[in-house]
Amino acid sequence: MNSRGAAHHDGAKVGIELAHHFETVEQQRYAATLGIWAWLLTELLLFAALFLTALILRVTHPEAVKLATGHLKFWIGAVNTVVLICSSLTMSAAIEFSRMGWQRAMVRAMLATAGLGTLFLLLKGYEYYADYEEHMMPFLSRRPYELHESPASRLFVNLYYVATSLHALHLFTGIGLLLGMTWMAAKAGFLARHQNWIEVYGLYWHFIDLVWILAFPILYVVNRGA
Amino acid sequence: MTAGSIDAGLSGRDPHTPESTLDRPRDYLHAQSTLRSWFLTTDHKRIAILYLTSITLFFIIGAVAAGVVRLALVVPNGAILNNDNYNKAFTLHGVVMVWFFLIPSIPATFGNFLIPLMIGAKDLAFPKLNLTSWYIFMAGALFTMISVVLGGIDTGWTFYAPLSTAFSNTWVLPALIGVTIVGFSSILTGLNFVVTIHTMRAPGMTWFRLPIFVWTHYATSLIFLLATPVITVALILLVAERAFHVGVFDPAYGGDPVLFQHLFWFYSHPAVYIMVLPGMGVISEIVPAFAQKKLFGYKFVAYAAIGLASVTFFVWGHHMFVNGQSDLASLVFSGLSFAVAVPSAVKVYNWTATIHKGSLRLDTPMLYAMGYIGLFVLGGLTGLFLATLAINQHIHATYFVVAHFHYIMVGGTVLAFLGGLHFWWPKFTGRMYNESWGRVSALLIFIGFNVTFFPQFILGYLGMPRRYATYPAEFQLLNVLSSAGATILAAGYIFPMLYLVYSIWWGRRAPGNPWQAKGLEWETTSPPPTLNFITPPKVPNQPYDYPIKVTETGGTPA
Amino acid sequence: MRSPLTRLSPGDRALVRRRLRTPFLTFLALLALLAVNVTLGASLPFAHVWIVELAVVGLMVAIILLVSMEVRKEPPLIRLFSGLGFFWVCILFGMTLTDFLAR
Amino acid sequence: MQERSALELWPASASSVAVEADYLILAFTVLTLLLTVPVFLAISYFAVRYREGVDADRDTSNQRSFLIEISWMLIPFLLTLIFFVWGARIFVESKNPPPDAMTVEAIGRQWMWKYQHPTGQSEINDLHVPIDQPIHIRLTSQDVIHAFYLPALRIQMGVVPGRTTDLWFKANRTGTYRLYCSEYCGTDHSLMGGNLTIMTQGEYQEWLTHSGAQQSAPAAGRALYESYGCASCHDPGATVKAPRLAGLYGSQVELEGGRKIVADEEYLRARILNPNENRLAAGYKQIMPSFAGVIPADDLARIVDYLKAYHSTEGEARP
Repeated sequence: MNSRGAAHHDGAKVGIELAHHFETVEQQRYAATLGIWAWLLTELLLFAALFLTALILRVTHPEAVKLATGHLKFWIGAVNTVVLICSSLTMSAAIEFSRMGWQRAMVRAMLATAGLGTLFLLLKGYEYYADYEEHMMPFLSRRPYELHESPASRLFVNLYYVATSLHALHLFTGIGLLLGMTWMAAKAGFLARHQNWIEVYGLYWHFIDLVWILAFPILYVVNRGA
Repeated sequence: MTAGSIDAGLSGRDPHTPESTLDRPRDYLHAQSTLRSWFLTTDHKRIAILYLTSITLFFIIGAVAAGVVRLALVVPNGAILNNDNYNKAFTLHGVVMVWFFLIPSIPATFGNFLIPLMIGAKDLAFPKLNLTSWYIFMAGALFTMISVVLGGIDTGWTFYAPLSTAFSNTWVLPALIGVTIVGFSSILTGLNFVVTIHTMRAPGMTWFRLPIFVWTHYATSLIFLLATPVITVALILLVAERAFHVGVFDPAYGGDPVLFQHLFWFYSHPAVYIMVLPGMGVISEIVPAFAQKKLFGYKFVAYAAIGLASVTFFVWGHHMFVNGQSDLASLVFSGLSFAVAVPSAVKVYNWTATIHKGSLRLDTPMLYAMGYIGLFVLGGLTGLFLATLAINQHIHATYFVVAHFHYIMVGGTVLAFLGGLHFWWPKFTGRMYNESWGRVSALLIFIGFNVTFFPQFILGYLGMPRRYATYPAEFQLLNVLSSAGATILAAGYIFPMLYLVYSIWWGRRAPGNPWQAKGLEWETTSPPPTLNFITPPKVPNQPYDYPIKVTETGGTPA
Repeated sequence: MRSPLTRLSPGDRALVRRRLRTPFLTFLALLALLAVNVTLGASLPFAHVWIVELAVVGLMVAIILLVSMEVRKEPPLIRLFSGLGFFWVCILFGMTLTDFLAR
Repeated sequence: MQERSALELWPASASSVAVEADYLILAFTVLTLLLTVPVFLAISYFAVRYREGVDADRDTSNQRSFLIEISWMLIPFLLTLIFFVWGARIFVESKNPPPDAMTVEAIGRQWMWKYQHPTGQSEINDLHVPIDQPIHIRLTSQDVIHAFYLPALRIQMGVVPGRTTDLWFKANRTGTYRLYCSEYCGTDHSLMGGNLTIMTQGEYQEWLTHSGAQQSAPAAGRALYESYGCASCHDPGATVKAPRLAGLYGSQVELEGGRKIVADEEYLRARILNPNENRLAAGYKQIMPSFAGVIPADDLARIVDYLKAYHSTEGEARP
């Protein structure tokens, strides 16, 4: 562990406090890592079911899906992907700082990550607003639907809303957890007791990122067509 | 049988005095006594008791609904219950029994209680998460019960679209939300088990020294993790479609309701093994203990558990042979379904071989186990009938299916649950139940079950469709017979509830190992202390190392 | 805003560079691959471009898993878990497609 | 309908496929017994022979487990595979209707069946078909998923909204058999059935040209009347306060505001399509939904015909 931090870097002690039911710290750390991977396994299958639905819609209604994809906000989606890739970088940095014991740098990196996550949600919200303005919300019974001549396009648009809002919900929960953890992590001695929380949380954040990396092409890109 | 043949752990102490002594921590039941200490506990054993209480409640609700259904079917013309109420009754029975009893039954109670004990750990890897999953379970149950209180649902437990999304006028939404929530409880329990089994085994507890119970729970947990999220999405899509018209299955716009069935059965077929595998684990513990003999073919039985959990993901389409899936899919799913026969046969024949040349005691748990083997074999093979395409075209969605899955779920899971409950009851409560009552109830349940469900095989082959509130008069005799069996079955369920509860206060004190069984859970006291073991266990032995008896009477080890 | 790096000692600066090199290179690689996909998606240069797009996505996912999530440094069991899900996704997709592609 | 005994143990079969399916299940049952009875007997025998305290040879040292394991893993599996192949063969045949098949269109809706014969005649719930002639039924649904089930032919097929599914058979025995909806479809699922009548070619032609469609018209009208939900409000005993319709045709109706009108055919038609357009019948609330665009013209004509013939005595006596 590095303890030669500059004046404003605290170079805190890094480690894990042993919980009562574990025998060793290694066992506890391993259990936490395996646990989050098991959770991510579940999350993968969760989103896979949505992606499968997208694929089946593409197989059964190729033209309608192409038509609907043409009305999605491709560029907002692309910018949002950049935002999430940036947030992955700051999260990776937070993990590295936590390993080095640089608590304040870590806290800043975590705040930056939460900020980028919020930016993503804001852009997503704006995208929904733009969809609304363009009459691309077929489920609003009082509002005409732009592509009403292609009934099957509703299905893909609906799936787009379910998939993106489920992802947004994950991100929203993630930001909440991250801010809560940042608040705790700003206190002295956090890294000595719970350094691996940062690592475990980092895996979750990267995974949300990974899901969007998959969702962006599946929803916005591969079905584009002339 | 010589008492106290277990050497390790606590054998120096008198197992008949479980009251706390000076040098010994109090058992988990008496460690604290406030209500708060129960509802905020992170002790896996107490959480298991919370689950046991709640699933017993749901079992009673489901069983009452079943009673109502059987009562209504005594007459063919629906004179007892009108169509609407009949449909609500069988839906309530299905929803409660599947989601709130069968799926959590053995894993959430016995698994929670026993896995740490069996592998020599102090607790599950994530005790707070464990408590959280109970609260999630109760939250899901609350939502579902709201829909029941408001007037019930009539979609069947399968919630097929578009009936559930657009056509049913009942309280479908709260139930859908409730079932979605309950899925997360399963996922977290499975996650906890997987991590615990991987990381918390005592020194010397290698994978091939694990009891089969732990193997089957590992396999079950994998299904929880891999299958549950898919139905979560399917149900979320249903909720979105019903509540907000954000639908993808709606045929009015070209959506395909068969896609919902794919997502539904991708989970719900493996869910059958969520119900069956833990039961197999229970039987694999009971049979060697009451035959006082090493489990035959241990490695095969262990691998069969993982095999079943894997094969089960390839066969879900056999629920949809006549639902409009492609013929190619039907052929593929049918063929693969036959592969399930391999690991199932491994289990059954190995249990039988374990009994061979054993030294048998026909106590209550063993009676349940023997009943289980018989009924599971019948249920499993009739499953192959249903997997045969040409037969399925006739008996799909008839009472044959109803009989088949009740043989698996009641004959399998419920019998294993009751057998396990009696087997580990002394460990859970520190008390012995009345053995004669136990044997009588086991017999009643076995007889009642067969009288109830065997006629339904015939009804199905005669062509009586399931979920019928009214039916042609020629089916009445067999239906009356089935309903009569249900009353016997009901009596068989009521007795254990009475004498087991009675034993909690007035039963004989149980020794640490009343059955001379092997396994770490028997090496601690009954009931165990809060952190399970007084001295950290070590495992120098192979699993099921029952004494080898060469000849003669139930004698001493060779 | 002053760069916080300027306030660090040379040794710390080197340390930060060393520790953050991998995340930063990953970041650049992901951006580059995304740029490829966005270009392909916006210009649609040839038929069946989706095959290339999905291949690029596969590469991005692999980079995140192996590098960002450090699967390459983990013990075999965790590697197994990180891959297991994808195998099950294949079962889900493959078996469902036996229906939808053969109707 | 044939007389049926109170207890049947084997269902009637009306095609060669049905007979073969019966052989298949019988053979499978025999195999099941071969595989299970030894297990039951062995468990029972061992339970007695090796009870604790009984003298017995308990030497297990020469049990060779590996070979036994492999054999009981594979032998039952391979035996059951025979049935997979056999079942799959019948299945594939049953999926490919011969080119000379007669096509009947069938529509399922909550909770009735409607068929259209190739010659244009249509019928409700009950289906009449000729013997020795491949019949190809093209199925579709107007609302939820149903399934068309003909137990005497050992065959059923799901009926999916938005799609067409197919089923074919060639009956070889005349008679009247049951047909059902076998996919749960809501409240009156168990009432969604009727009779399948298999007739000789001559009888079928006779039925088509003469009695057929007309004879069953009132029954068909009644089925539609129930299926569109009219009965649940307008029949005696309904909980909703709605006018009784028995004997309505030709009578005088008092409208809100005191005006009187004779309930003729035009009035019935207009009330169904747009119940609240003109004036309500006096003393009733505006609760009935409009059926314009919901009821096709032929169904509407059937219901109006039924209402014209609906007199209080005979109407209520009908099932």
